[in-house]
Order: sequence, then structure tokens, then C-alpha cells
Amino acid sequence: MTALVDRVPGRGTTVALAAIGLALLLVFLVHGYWAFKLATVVILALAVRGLQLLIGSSGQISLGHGAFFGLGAYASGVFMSQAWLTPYLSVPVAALVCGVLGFLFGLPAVRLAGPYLALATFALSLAFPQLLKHPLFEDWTGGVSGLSLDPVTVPFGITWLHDDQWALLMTIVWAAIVYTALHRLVCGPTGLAWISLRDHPTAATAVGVDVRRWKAIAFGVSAATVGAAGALNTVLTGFVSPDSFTVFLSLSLLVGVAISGPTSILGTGVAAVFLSFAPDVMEKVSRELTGVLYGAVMLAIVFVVPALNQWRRRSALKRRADTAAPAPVPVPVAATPEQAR
Amino acid sequence: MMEFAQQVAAGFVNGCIYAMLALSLVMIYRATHHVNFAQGEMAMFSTFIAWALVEAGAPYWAAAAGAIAFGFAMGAVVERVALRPLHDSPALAVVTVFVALMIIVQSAAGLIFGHETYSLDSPFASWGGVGQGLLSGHALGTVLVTVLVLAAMSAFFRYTKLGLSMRAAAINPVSSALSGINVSRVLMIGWGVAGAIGAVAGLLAAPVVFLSPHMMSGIMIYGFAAAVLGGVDSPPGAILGGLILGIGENLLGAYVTGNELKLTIALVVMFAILVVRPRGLLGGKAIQRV
Amino acid sequence: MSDALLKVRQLGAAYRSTAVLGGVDIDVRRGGITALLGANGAGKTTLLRSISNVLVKTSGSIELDGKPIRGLATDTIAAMGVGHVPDGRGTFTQLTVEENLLVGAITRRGKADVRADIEAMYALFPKLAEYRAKPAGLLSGGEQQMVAIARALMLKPRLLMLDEPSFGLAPKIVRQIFEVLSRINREQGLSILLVEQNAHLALELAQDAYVLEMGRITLNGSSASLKADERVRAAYLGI
Amino acid sequence: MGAVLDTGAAVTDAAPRASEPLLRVEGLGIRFGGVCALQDVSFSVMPGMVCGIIGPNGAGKTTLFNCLSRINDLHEGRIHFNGRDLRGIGAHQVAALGIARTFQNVALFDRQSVRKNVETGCYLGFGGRHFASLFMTRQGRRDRAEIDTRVDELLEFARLRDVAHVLVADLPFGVRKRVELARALAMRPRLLLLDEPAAGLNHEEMEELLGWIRQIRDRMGVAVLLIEHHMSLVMRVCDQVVVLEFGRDIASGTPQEVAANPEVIRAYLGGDE
Amino acid sequence: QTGAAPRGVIKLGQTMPYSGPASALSAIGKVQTRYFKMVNEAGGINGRSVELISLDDGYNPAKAMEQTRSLVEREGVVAMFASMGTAQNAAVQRYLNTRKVPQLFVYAGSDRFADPKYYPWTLPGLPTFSTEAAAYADHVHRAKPGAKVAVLYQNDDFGKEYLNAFRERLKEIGSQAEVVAAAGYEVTAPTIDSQIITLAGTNADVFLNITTPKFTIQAIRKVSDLPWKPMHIIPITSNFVATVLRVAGLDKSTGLISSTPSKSAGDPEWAKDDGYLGWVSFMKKHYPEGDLTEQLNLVGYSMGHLMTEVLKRCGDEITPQRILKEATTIKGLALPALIPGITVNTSPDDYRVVRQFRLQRFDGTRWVPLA
Ligand SMILES: Nc1ncnc2c1ncn2[C@@H]1O[C@H](COP(=O)(O)OP(=O)(O)OP(=O)(O)O)[C@@H](O)[C@H]1O
Ligand SMILES: Nc1ncnc2c1ncn2[C@@H]1O[C@H](COP(=O)(O)OP(=O)(O)OP(=O)(O)O)[C@@H](O)[C@H]1O
Ligand SMILES: [Mg+2]
Ligand SMILES: [Mg+2]
Repeated sequence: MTALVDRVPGRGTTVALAAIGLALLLVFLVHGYWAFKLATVVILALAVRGLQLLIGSSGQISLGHGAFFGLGAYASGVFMSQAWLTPYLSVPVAALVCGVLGFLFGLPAVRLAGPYLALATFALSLAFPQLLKHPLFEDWTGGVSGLSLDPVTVPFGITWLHDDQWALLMTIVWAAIVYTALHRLVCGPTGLAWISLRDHPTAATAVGVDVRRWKAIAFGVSAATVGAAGALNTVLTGFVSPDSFTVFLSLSLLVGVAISGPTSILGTGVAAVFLSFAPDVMEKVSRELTGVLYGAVMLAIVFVVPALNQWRRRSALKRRADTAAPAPVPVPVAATPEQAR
Repeated sequence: MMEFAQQVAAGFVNGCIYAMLALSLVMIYRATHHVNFAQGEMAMFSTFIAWALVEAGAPYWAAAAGAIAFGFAMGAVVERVALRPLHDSPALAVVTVFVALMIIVQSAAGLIFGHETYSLDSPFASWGGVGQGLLSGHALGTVLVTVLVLAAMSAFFRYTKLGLSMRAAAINPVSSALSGINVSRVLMIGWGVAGAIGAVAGLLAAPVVFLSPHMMSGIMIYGFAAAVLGGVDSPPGAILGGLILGIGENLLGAYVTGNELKLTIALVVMFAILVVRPRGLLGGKAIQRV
Repeated sequence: MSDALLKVRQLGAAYRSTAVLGGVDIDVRRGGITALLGANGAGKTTLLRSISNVLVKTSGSIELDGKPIRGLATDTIAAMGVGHVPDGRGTFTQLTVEENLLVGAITRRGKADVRADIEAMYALFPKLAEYRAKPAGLLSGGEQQMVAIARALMLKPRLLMLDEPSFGLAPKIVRQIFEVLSRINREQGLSILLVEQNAHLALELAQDAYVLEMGRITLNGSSASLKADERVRAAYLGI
Repeated sequence: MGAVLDTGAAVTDAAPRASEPLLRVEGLGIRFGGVCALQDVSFSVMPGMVCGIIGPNGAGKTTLFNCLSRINDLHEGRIHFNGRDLRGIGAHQVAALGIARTFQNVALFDRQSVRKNVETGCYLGFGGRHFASLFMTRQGRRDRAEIDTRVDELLEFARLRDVAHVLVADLPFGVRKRVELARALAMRPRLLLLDEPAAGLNHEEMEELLGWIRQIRDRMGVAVLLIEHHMSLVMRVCDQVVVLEFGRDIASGTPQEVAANPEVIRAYLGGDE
Repeated sequence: QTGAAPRGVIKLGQTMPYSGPASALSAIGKVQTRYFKMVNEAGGINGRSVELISLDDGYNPAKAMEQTRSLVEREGVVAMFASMGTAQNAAVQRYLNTRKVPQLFVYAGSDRFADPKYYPWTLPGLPTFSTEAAAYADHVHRAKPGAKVAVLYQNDDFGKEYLNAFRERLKEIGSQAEVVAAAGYEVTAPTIDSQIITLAGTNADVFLNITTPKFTIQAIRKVSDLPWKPMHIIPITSNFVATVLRVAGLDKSTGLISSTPSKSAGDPEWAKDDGYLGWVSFMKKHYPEGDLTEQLNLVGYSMGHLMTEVLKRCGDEITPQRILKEATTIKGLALPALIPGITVNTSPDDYRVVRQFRLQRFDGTRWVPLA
């Protein structure tokens, strides 16, 4: 009876459904710039979710996920510009490419810990734009100028949707699919493997988890997710260039995860909204102080979010205790002599 | 041959600058087990202080002292204000603080000093140089200062109580406090010293890369890489890492791979080294028992 | 007990929001050994942490030698002569055994004195002498426990608080340690507050004893009187 | 409560081999740097037996466990478990063979609830069927349900039902040890390695532990290897005891024999009681 | 619906790196915002006021795209004006051309911004790199026939286009001079010492230094440390006296060759020039905190004039089509910053706004025209 509360987050499902419903509703309400902006928020949320999976579930911090975002973006850009795949079909393929490369990068990288892993991934995000510019790949990547693609248009001659709305709709659909898949993974044995190796690698080994392999898989799945976001971004904007995927993108994703917390799905949405709107708002407040304000708000968030999370966790625990326990039990149970009998 | 020597010499001097930054990172790592991404920006800001003082008419050495003092104060304040409240927060929160600091310090510098490039001349310029442009006076000075700082830092950790306290506090703050170590003071000093070393690094870098709010963004990557390559808790490792990167990068770029992928190749090599030695070249072993 | 070195009154303690202790009164006599018994989770560790002011929020009053110390910084309390062997040993894993001991003596002056004490510790725990240059984190569980005790003794404390010193130690070593503690107590007048699950040993060593249950003191008195108590005999001594 | 005790795969699988030792350690040796942590250690354990490992601190007891669970490499000797040589086996594969353990320093997943911790012990129960759970196939749902029941039973067994949703980090030490025990049992082991399970327990709790170990042996048919410094527990629960000193096995036999052995008294027990 | 400006206001959009590594370049946006304020205060253009919405893109192409879409679709700007950066403008070029929004006088020199066939809605604001590079090729050919040329170039559109154009021009005019070594660097690199050493090793006669200001400064310094004494050419984008040469050291900069279509800010040569004085009085009145030696302030102001002229010629028809038409049919327009004799000329099949330069040499205090 108590089992359900812990694992199947009934409230989470409701929230997810509500979010998807709301998003779909918005598809029909907005168009033009706001449809575009909303789609970028969804894409950012997905990218943050991807990194969150790595950090929250498997405990590895990556400063290089901007590179996977870029890789996904370029993969889909190349598929589209070479006319190998239609825009939205390029998304899963790009994700797959990122997943495989992420896994391969992860295999050796999982030997590293803490600052060493941070540097290795940081290196990835530094090297990535340079590789894109390299003459070897220039035919495909378009070199420094990048690729400009045809914008997506509504298919099947549908007239009651704007192009922007169609793009938003497809973005939401893909994002929902990826979110659901990740959710299933995290709730199943895969999630158990990740959580265990994050919290205690030795103990994880002792319960039969192949730590190296699952760390690398976490890297791969995370890269695939971020890559999917990148691919969606290409489809949405119709443009990729090396300079869009700088270190700052990687750091922004990291900040996103700091805001969202290690596991909260809703948090990824909040983080995306922050990352997407905060710079605009700051710019409105003061152009000179944009950077200082943005940084200050980030600092503030770091101090506020944990307090919020703690409060949430506590109320969640309380809720569980209320629904789970037949009678209120003092939480720390001491083995008093009476109880032992 | 001359060209080869020049490449090595130029790499050596750059390596010293990377190493100085790496040393300041090592300092912070030893004191708090964090890698401060904003270290480069903090160093930049301190260097601007020196520049402002020189502009205001102060003699170079007074300005440098002012910058170093400022670096110390800034490090200490950052620890006190931004880091201490987070002492039991997840690593991610700390990383975010560093990113935020990086942005804040950089834009504040732009706001205060403008985005142009300035020059801050080297106090060692008058030493003349060695060889035909092989080692300039500034290069000689850079090497000298690096050696001095390394020696001082190694002695500090090995022979002083404060050094021991610092290592202890980073490993186990609770036990340290129970042993009578004023952990917060030690951390603050650790950050302060790191800030001061950073300022020295900035002063050494300024005559080479010139002064601007973004002067460190290119160098810091190497400082970071040097620290990690050498082993992020080892001062000699920082120097070794810095020199390997500085010289290796120049030689690779000039004779092997061409300049476009210079950084990329350097990073790939470093990654390979790390995969074989996951704690860097001179880093301490991970101590884990069950 | 007017000659109390440590005087705890109406102590309350909490972790974040969970209250653990409610109104605890305890005295440790100057030069005496006081044992604290209690079930798992009763709050013994929390009581020691409250005195050292680590990790917990406290209320009430704590006096050392008549001076109020509640709320003072942990290191200040340590510097006033309160040694604390924490539960879980608190090893400085990357430091060598010898450096661990040096950290213990960090508040002391006089190099020669400290040196002599380190040698004394090595005499007490020959195993540690053997491993003096080894990173302490590599030692076995019991060896690390020895390091923890030695480190606390290096502080030259007036009051030594031990949180389950016998934890993970072989019977022979436990007996040795208890003998040493009793000797230091006799010879140097070191006052000791001892938390120990091995009630037999604890009551043997101590003059006074308390029983802590669910965050409250439920029994106190001389060790002898507690040894005779029915409840103590059933729950802690297994007789 | 009964189910968990009677459905252990261990009983049925282990039965045919009952006459052969479940675990055979031969000439085991391991060095750290120059120091020999273990040297020529040999003993064997029959299925369904409780075997105590005692010895002074630093004798190599935990190291022995680490060899059995393949965290450390063995430099010399062999370990046979259930007829298989453990040498070629990776640390994460040991669990699948049926060896579960607890740790001297309690190795739990601190940021998870008690329930989740025990569930992690069931990881193997999913048999690597990750896709089944990703696509929520019938198999996936069946796995899920089965594991839920198993966890419930174990929580009941280890008296953890009331704290099922508490984060283990917030639990007192003794309770954490119970969680670790439950997690190990969730793996349905044939051999259970317990590293100082009684450390830090009071008398009362030790009695409870004793009862559990007996149940694990008698009703689940699981063999137990027990490191302990509490001689009273060792004397009462072990069928056989091995004594280590400086990495060597200096004595073995029934608890009574061992306790009377003058070598053991000198090296370990000290004095005469 | 795009571009339908409310009666009385002409909305222009712009993206600028107010934050990020290229913040120094945002001087253009700052001065232009003030420029249009001045225009409005003086009664606007044909009775309409101009609103220049200048947004921050952090020098990131993706952000530039987002901001541009916001300007076009939310703000309904009628044209984009003088947005900064090659990659940033390239990112939105396709979008703006599809949308038929004029992308005017972009602050970038790539040839792709002067390509009426593919991108009829885009015009450059700077002389294109290839025009400039060709000018230097001609000069090298004339001054040092048969010279060996060593090139340092930034590894991006700027550097690569420039280098290619230089090479091609040499070939085209059948010059004996040739590029014997070319070393690239990444904008993220901390120093370019190593590249300079390599180039110096060739002992070339000419050093073509295609770098952005920060690296131009480093290169001037490093070259002066070495025994190498080539003819040293630097590009328009970094030939600023106040922010580049003075920092590198005026003595060390003596002898540099460069070219320019514009007057040099702070140069006494123009002390009596009307256009220049107009700028000075604008700065004093509307931008007192602005730097009178900062070249970007002069250039930005001058581009403002160009835009004003285009809008003026549109009369009452403020539509994208009309604006484009006027912008692509300018004949012999003089601007305050352009050196007398150099004018703006565009035609529907040649979008290069500025095609003439003056070659110049730095004499230790100021740029002097080469004979
Ligand atoms: N860091 C903490 N955060 C929250 N609660 C805690 C923390 N540490 C201990 N507790 C809770 O406080 C109560 C008292 O714990 P304490 O460790 O003081 O008990 P103890 O008597 O020392 O037990 P043991 O015999 O297990 O050492 C327990 O219920 C425990 O769950
Ligand atoms: N990874 C390691 N590196 C170096 N030395 C080690 C390592 N593991 C164990 N040792 C050493 O091997 C010896 C045996 O350690 P082990 O932990 O097995 O002892 P133990 O018998 O479990 O002792 P205790 O009863 O104190 O837990 C110790 O001296 C220890 O220092
Ligand atoms: Mg305790
Ligand atoms: Mg052990």
C-alpha cells in the first residue's frame, strides 16, 4: 500500500498532463514571435532535462553539454541540408548520433571524477566549435558561416495552422515523447542503477550494477536528450553556426540544472523560462548592468532554490507520512525495549 | 634552430602564466575542494586595480602591491559572502555561484573600466632580454616570480600550521573544528591567498595579453587545464601542467598539427593523459576504503 | 554536584526541523568519568554534538568550568579544552596518520611537547607507529578508531568526550583503551564523558551514569546504582 | 512475513550441492604496497552455515570480504564459490552469483528513502530487462509488481515499515544497519557477508540481530560469513569460526575450540575472562 | 503585417554585443541610439520620428536570431540597421530575406552581405573584406614586386575571406609577390606569439596581419620584440589610433600600413573639416561622456547619416520595398566620416556601399596618406 506513494508520482503525472495540455492550448493561441519563443523555451527545457538526467541521476557533472546540443543541431542540419531526412525525422536520428557519441565519450570519461571530469567535458565544449570550423568537415558543416536551411512549413496543405504554430506543435510533441521515455527509464531498473552508482559506487557494485557501463550509458542518454533538443532547435530556427554553441551555452545548461534541482521535471520548465527570459528582462531593466544583474539573480537563485526544495521535500514527506502511515508515527523510531518485544 | 628555441621560450613563458593561474586554483582546491571558474575574472579585476593605480600616478610596485592586496580581499570576501552559506550545498550550486561570479566580475569590470584594451607595462622590461628576442625582460621576470611563488606555497603547505589546517579543513571540516581549527578563518585565508596569487598571475599576463575585461577568458582555460593535468591538489603539478601545456601547445601548433586545432589537440592529449592517470600527473591518490 | 566541570541544563537540540533532545540535564564531575547509555537514536551523539556545537541547533545552557559555552564556535570550545572523539571517526583520509595526530595538536604550542605526545600515542597504539606515513583513510576501521582517539588525546583536553570509543575495536584493544582512559583520568585528572554501547565496560569505568531515552534523561545516579537497576539490567546489560 | 523467508531461490538451487562447500578459499594472498594484508588464508563454508571471522584490528578481515566481493584483486590463491572460480569475475557480477554483503562503514544510498534502498537490492531481479520497463511491456509490469511485494516483505522482516519513506541519511545508525541488511537480503543471496553488524548496537538490538541471523540461516538457507568483535554474538550464532592475525589464519574450528585456543586469547581476546 | 509602422514613427531594429567578448564594438549601437535621438529632437525625418530598437545579442548568433525575430515580429520594425557581426548577421540573413525585411548596412565585411542575387534584402555597411584585401594586394605589387608575404589570419569568415581575396587578387594582376606562409589563430586563443615566431622564421618582406584589435596589439608588440622588420599591414577594423596603436605603443606602430575610407577620429588633419566638426558638436551635445578619439563613434554616427538619407528619400512611403529601393540606388553620397572624394554608391546589382580607400602609413603620431 505504501509502495505507490514512493514511486509512481501521481501528482507528477497530473502536472505533466496539465503541462502538455496547456502547451497544446497555447499552440492555438499564439503565433509569430511568441510561438517561436515558446518553442525555444520547450527546447531549452528539454536540454536542461538532458543534463539534469546526468547530474541528478548519475551524479556526473558535465560542463560540455553545449557541445552535444551543437552536435544534435548540426546532425539534423546536415541531414536536412543534404536532403537525407525531413526536418522532424532528423530529430530522432540526431539524438541517436549524440547518444552513441556521448556513450563513446563517456566510456573513458567515467574514470574521471570531480574537477577532472569537469575539465574533460569543458574541453569538449571548447573543442567542438573549432572542429566544426575545420576544413575537413567544411563541406557538410558550412564552416564558420554555418548552415542556413529552409524554414519548416505546415505539411499536408493544412491551412488552420501557421508555420510557427506547426513548429511549436512538433517541438512539444517530440519533447513530450522524450520526457516520457526518460521518465520510464528513471522509474525502472535503469534508474535504480543510476541512483545507486551516484550515491555509492561501491554499494552499487555490490548490488550488481556495472558502474562504468551505466555511467557511460547515462552519459549517452543524456547526450541524446540534449542532442534532440539541439536538433529541434535547428529545425525551429533554420540555422546553425559554430559560434552559437560556445562554452556559455554549456554553463547556461548547468545553471538551468541548478535552478531545476536534481530531479524535478517541473523545475526544468522553470529553469528554461528563466534562462530564456532573464536576459531579456535584465536588458530592459538596465543595459549597462545586464551582466551584473543576471549574475546577481543567479546568485539569489542559488540561495533561494535549496530553501524552496527543502520546503517542498519536507511537505512531500509530510504528505507521504499522512497518507502512508496508519497512525502518526514519530519519524525517527528508536528501538525502545517495549518495541522490541 | 633559432625559431625552435624561440617557440620553446615563448611556450615556457606562457606556461609560467598558466602555471600561476593554476597555482591559485590549486590553492583554492586545497582549501575548499572547489575549482573556481571565476578565478580568471577575479585576477583580471585585480589587475585592473593595478592599472587604475598606475594611471592615477602610483609607482608600479605600489600599484602591484595594491592589486595583490585587493586580490586577497576579494578572495576573502567572495568566500565569506558567496561560498560560506553554501557549505553543505550540492556541488552544482557552487558551480553556479562561480558562473555567476564570472559574469558579475566581468561585466562590472566592463562597466567600470570600459571594454577597450589597455596596456600595463612590465616592471621587468628594463632588464633587457636574452638572445635575439628569445627571452624578454618580462619573460625572465615571469619565470622568477613563478619559481618564488611555487617555493613559498610548497613551504606553506609543508611546514606551517596554517597550511596543515587548510588541508585538514578541506578534507573534513567537522573534525577540523573539533580539533580547534577555526575553519571559516582558514577558508577565508585560503581564498584570500588564492586571490592574491591570481592577482600576481594577472600582473604577469597583462603585458603579454593586454588588459581588458576579457583578457582572461582565453588564458583561464589553460590555467584550468594546467591545474587538472598536473593534479588539482599539487602545487608542483600546477607548474608542470602549465609548462607542458605552454611548450607543448606551441610546438604542436608550429610543427605538427597547424594552429587551427592547437587548443583542440592540446585538450585531446590532456584528456588522454587523464584517462590513463585519472588524478593528473602529480595528483594525490583517491583514498577510498569500504 | 558543585564541582561539576561540565554542567548541562535544560538542553534542547534539533537537526534542521527535527527536535532530538528536550530538556537534558547532565553534569560531568571534575576529574570524574560519566557514562551515558541509551538505545540507538536516543540522542547520545546529538548530546555530544550539542556540547561541541557541531551540526545541531541548541537551546538551554551549557557551562564549562562555570563559563557558559553554548553557542560558542566549535573550535573555540575545542581550544578551551574539550576533546571530542566523534562517531564515525572523522578521519582526515588524505592526511597521513602522523599528520592526523598533528592536526589534533594544532592548538598547542611547544614542538617538543607535541612530539613527545605523538610518541606516547605510538606507544599506546603500536599499529599507528607502523603506519605513521600511510594515508589514514587506508587504515582498517579499527585502526582509524585508534587514530580518532589518539587525535583527541593530542589536544590535551580537560574534558574528553568519547562517542562509542569501542566501536569496531577488538576486545583486547577495547580493554587496553579503557585501561588507558582510566589511568589518564586517575593520573592527570582528565574528566570524561563517555557514550558507550557496551554498558558493562562503561559502568565499570564510570563513577556516574545517565540513561538517555527518546531525547530525555530517564535515569541517573552512580554507576553502581544503575548497575543494580532492573531496567538497566534488562535493556543494557542483558541480565 | 513468511513469504520472504520461504521463497528464496537459494534454498532450491543450493540443495543439490549441499554436500560440497558453498565457498572454498584456498591460499588467498593480497598485498598493498609492501604490506601483506592477507597471506595463505584457506577455509571453506558449507551451505546454510554461519561462519565467524574474527581477529585483531587490521588483521585483514574486511580485506577478505573485499576479495570475495572482488573489490580487491587477489594476488595469490583462489576462491571457489558454488563451483565457480571467482578470479575471472567482475565486482558487479558477484552479486548475480549469489553473494551479498553489508559494509563495515554502512554503505547506503543516503539521499534515498529506505524503501528505495531496499528496492535497489532488487536490481538484479529485473534481470537486465531495461527495455521491458521502458516500453512498459507485460513483463515490465510483472517485474515491477513482483519487486514491490518483495520489498514490502523485507521491510516487514527488518522492522522498517514505519520508516519506509524516511531518507536513510536521517536515520539513527542502528536502523541504517537494518536497511543495509534488508537490501542485501533483497538480492536473494546464497552467501551473505556481514561486516561487523553488531558494532554500535546495544544489548537489546544485538539479541534481535542474533534472531535474524538464525532465521536467515535456518529458514532462508543462506550461508553467512560474519565478521564480529562481539564475542558473545559469535559464540552464540556461529557454527564455525576462522581467526585471522596479520593476514594469516591462525586458528579455526567451533566457537568453543577457538575461544579456548591460547593463540587466539593472546592475539585477540587478551587476558583471561 | 510586417513592417507596418504606426503613422509618425519609423521603427528600426538592431542587434549589438552589449555583453560578451565583443562588447567594445557595441559603441556603434550606443552612438547610433543617441544619433537618432538627435534626429528626432530636430524634427525627425519628413516629420516622422525614428525609433531605433537596439537589443543585446551577447555576440551569439543564436541570440541574434531570437532578438531579430522579436524585433521583426513583435516590434514590427520596418528594417534592420547596422547589426553587428559576421556570424550574427549571417544567422538572420536567410530569415530576413525570406521575410523581405531590409537588412541594411550590416556592420560586417563578408562578401555574403553584398550578394544581390541570393540575398537581395541585405546590404553591407563596411567595405567588404575582399575589396580591402585587393587594395593591399595592389599596394604590395606596386611597392614590393616579388615580395614574400607572411599572413596571420583569424580563423573565421573574416580572416579566411580576406586571405583568399588577397591571394586571388595577386594572381589576377599577375603579381610576382606570393603568400609564403599563413598562420591562423582562434579568437579564443590567449596569445599569438607562436604564430608570429613561425611567420618571422620565413623572413618574409610583407606581414599581412588580418587580426581583430586585441590580437593586432599583441602582434605589433611581438613583432617589435623580434629582429624581423617586414612591411606590416593591418586591416581597417583595427587601425584605430586611440584603442589599438596607442596601446601597442606608438613607437612600435610606426611604419604600419593600412587603408581607410574614413577620417580618423582625433586626428588634427580634420580639425577644420565640416563633416568632422558636425560629429564633434554632436558628441559634445548629445554624447558628452563619449570618447572623441574613438573611431567607432565617428563611424557609427556616419552610418546614422546614411540611414537618415535613405529614409529621407523614401518620403512618405515607409515600406520595406521602398527602403530597399532607395538604399540600392544611392549615387555619389558623401558622409561626414568619409574622406573627401570617397562617396557611397550602390546599384541593384552592386551592393558594395563603399568601394574606395585611402592607403595610409602610420608615422608615429598619425596616419598619413601614402603618395
Ligand atoms: N544529521 C542529522 N539530520 C537529521 N536527523 C538526524 C541527524 N543525525 C541524527 N539524527 C536523528 O537524531 C536522532 C538522534 O540521533 P543520535 O545520533 O544522536 O542518536 P544516538 O543515541 O547517538 O544513536 P546511536 O546509538 O545510533 O549512535 C535520531 O533519530 C536520528 O535519526
Ligand atoms: N586499499 C588499501 N590500501 C592500503 N592498505 C590497505 C588497504 N586496504 C586495507 N589495507 C591495510 O590492510 C590491513 C587490513 O585491513 P582490513 O580492513 O582488512 O582489517 P580488518 O581486519 O577489517 O580490521 P578491523 O577489525 O579494524 O576492521 C590494514 O592494516 C590496512 O591498513
Ligand atoms: Mg551515536
Ligand atoms: Mg574491518
